[in-house]
Amino acid sequence: MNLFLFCFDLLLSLTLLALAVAALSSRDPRRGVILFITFGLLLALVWARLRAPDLALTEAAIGAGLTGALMLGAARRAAPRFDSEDSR
Amino acid sequence: MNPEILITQMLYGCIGLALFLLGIGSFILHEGLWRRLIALNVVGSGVFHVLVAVAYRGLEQTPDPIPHALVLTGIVVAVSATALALAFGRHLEDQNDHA
Amino acid sequence: MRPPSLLCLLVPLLLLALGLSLGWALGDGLKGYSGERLAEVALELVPESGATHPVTSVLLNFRGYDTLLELAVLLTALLGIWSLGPAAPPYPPPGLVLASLVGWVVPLLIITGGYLLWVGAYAPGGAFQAGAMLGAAGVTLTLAGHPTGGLPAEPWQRLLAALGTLVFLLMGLGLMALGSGFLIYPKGIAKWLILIIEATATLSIGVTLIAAFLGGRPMSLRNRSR
Amino acid sequence: MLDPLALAVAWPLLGALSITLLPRWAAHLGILAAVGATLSALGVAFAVMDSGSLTSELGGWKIPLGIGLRADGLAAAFLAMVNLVALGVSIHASVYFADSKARHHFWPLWFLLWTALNALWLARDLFNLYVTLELMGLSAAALGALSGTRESISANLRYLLLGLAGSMTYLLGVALLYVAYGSLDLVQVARSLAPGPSSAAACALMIGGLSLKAALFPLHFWLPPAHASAPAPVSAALSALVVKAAIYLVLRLWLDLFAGIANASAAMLLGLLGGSAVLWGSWQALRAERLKLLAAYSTVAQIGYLAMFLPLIAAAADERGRASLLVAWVLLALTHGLAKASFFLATGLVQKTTGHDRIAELGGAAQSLPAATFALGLAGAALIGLPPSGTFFAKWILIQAAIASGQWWWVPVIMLGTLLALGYVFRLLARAFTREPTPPHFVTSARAELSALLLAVLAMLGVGLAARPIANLLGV
Repeated sequence: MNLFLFCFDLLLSLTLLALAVAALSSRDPRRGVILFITFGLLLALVWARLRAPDLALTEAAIGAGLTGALMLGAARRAAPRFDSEDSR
Repeated sequence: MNPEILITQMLYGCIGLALFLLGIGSFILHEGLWRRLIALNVVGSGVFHVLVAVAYRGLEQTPDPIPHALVLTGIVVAVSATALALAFGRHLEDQNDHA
Repeated sequence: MRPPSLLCLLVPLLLLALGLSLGWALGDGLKGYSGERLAEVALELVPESGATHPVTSVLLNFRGYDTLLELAVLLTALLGIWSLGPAAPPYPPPGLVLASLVGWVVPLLIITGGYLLWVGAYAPGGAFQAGAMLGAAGVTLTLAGHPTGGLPAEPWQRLLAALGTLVFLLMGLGLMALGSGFLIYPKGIAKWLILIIEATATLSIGVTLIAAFLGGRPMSLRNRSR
Repeated sequence: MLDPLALAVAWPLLGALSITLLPRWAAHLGILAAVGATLSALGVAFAVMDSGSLTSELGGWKIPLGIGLRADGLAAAFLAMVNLVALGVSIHASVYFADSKARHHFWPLWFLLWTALNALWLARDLFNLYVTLELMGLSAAALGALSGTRESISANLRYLLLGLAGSMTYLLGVALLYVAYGSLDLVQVARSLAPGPSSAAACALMIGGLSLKAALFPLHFWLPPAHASAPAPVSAALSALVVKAAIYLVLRLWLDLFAGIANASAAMLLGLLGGSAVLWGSWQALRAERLKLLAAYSTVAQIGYLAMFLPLIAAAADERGRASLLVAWVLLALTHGLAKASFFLATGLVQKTTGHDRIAELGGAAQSLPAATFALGLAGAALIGLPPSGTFFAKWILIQAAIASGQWWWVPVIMLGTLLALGYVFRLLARAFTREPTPPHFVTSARAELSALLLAVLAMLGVGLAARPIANLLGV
């Protein structure tokens, strides 16, 4: 079996998991959202590898891009709130 | 079935399951709209990832188009729900500010 | 407020147990199946569907009803957002560099959207990807300080947002009235019907995504109701 | 070829779209679409009564490639009830929202919810069910937040998020089934379902996700605040129809899809949760200080009764016992749907006239709001299960089945639940009937009162008297 491909798969998967954990455990909204967007982009890459280019495109544009933009737009408002909560 | 394909499906499928569970855990344990929405989106990505993984049938063969269509539908539904939830959140914040 | 520590310990343990059993279940499912795969049936019938790209065939023909309801979900989200109140204040106008960048990026995104819509019939692409590109163009405009992200006045927004679902539904009903059956495309014109549905769905998806990003009812309605 | 099943979904969707395009005509178009949708749904129900189950393959592709719709007796009975209630709610809403800012927003969202409900009863494709669940969840949350108060927005945000978690869990179960059986069609998967880890895991995920949406104890915590803070017509729809849709799916999957693997101990677990829901919900309803909160907790209890049937159905000795339990289940669910809708609509009238819904200050309501109080009383009697309501027959069959199968411990639970229900309904009526010098408001709006009253009468008399036709419809 193709060992090289398997190692590549394993590496991709572990990075994906690590990004998810980082996004989920971040306490700062902006950081969390940016990590989530990165996660979404990597997920799109993985789906391209799994021969799903349609999904990769959609995930990059909607799953990561638009969802991320929506969340960042809201994070812009929530960030000062968060900072003041943090300093308290 | 080709064992190589099975291993790939299994690897990515399990990663999808792990994403689902991580998201659910974070959804239960963390508070705040932020973290819950990120958690739900990770949950969704996990489920979609399982579907993409099982649709894979080797590099040479055309993958199963049905799970792909389901995932496309799911992604659009997920972004709709996220947008609605964020609008709810924004109006709660506005009301807090006015109060 | 921090959740109680018992929960912090218990939840991961439970999830781990659940994960192991789910992994087992997935492995069992992947190995165990020995019947005819739906994939084979679908791929075989793709030529009859009016599109040559399998995913497009499934989305707009085999499982078109799902897509119809999904467009309704998108519309629901938008109407829900509008019901909550007016849009957020616009972003501040951008600097010179960003403004000229926007002038490049927006047309590029729209052209990409049109391209994706067209190739969707035979290659990766289609209404969702194209709609996402339109959405991205509008989001870029909004971020650059455009108050409505390039969207027209409210009645037009309503029309554009509902258009995809409306055309899809009316086509289904019309085919039923003509004796063909709900969403049953006659073989010869299936290709064109799918293209019409995709084009209108692209517009609706794009407009809905932009309007959702704006986050509230268009300003015009608020002014009028005052 | 006219497809009545597709028409039942298309009508309300067409209504939603036309109102979206022409918001000025919302109320007129709304009534038109409501009548059309109700007629098309009743048409389906009568067709099923005449000629048995209907199936249609949408898009002309054979199941499992295409998506199937199906109306059997169970689906037809619910479709008829849901559309009658929805028609009543629409008529009531045309008065309730007549001069409110929310009217532009209510109508299109309401018809989207209606679309989701009709699509859900008719669906037989597991993924299609996911889409209808999401359509239902999103439109229900948006409608619930229409009152615009802080309370309602935060309660419905929580409902939205939990609903999403529930439907995602359901979807993972569907994915596992697709992996193992290569189909999304409920009937086909059920035919090839074999005991094993993947079917068990799928069962747990799907039933679990739906229980969250159905507010089955202890996952009910989101329901009371969400239903108590919504505008009254919306509360009626949420409590009577939306929650019912989720518990209907639990039963549907349990009996149709997972019949081969659903074992007695799992059924017992769901039954025990149901029993706890009955006791906890009724107790909380008795303690509630506001009318809408009382009604919402009573819904938690009623969902509990519906879950309590599962272990008894599993233990039923023969096919006849099973069938009569199924009829009882439907009677209970239909009566609750009608009665709870009427209860909430009447509450809305009380709230509109008096400006509040605090039970302690309801004194004199019977004098000032005779029609609404009468509707509350009738709906309350149907909720308790006084004869000849459907609840009475349902509880009777339930108790008989519990004794026959040796599961005697359900009997005290039912008794206690009924006593508590008597308590909370009479506490409310006693308040309403006290003589107090209140300014009289006779008929506030005939249209609004009539829909509440008619639904209450249907709940109290209609379902019980129609028990025979309903049993015929279910093929017993």
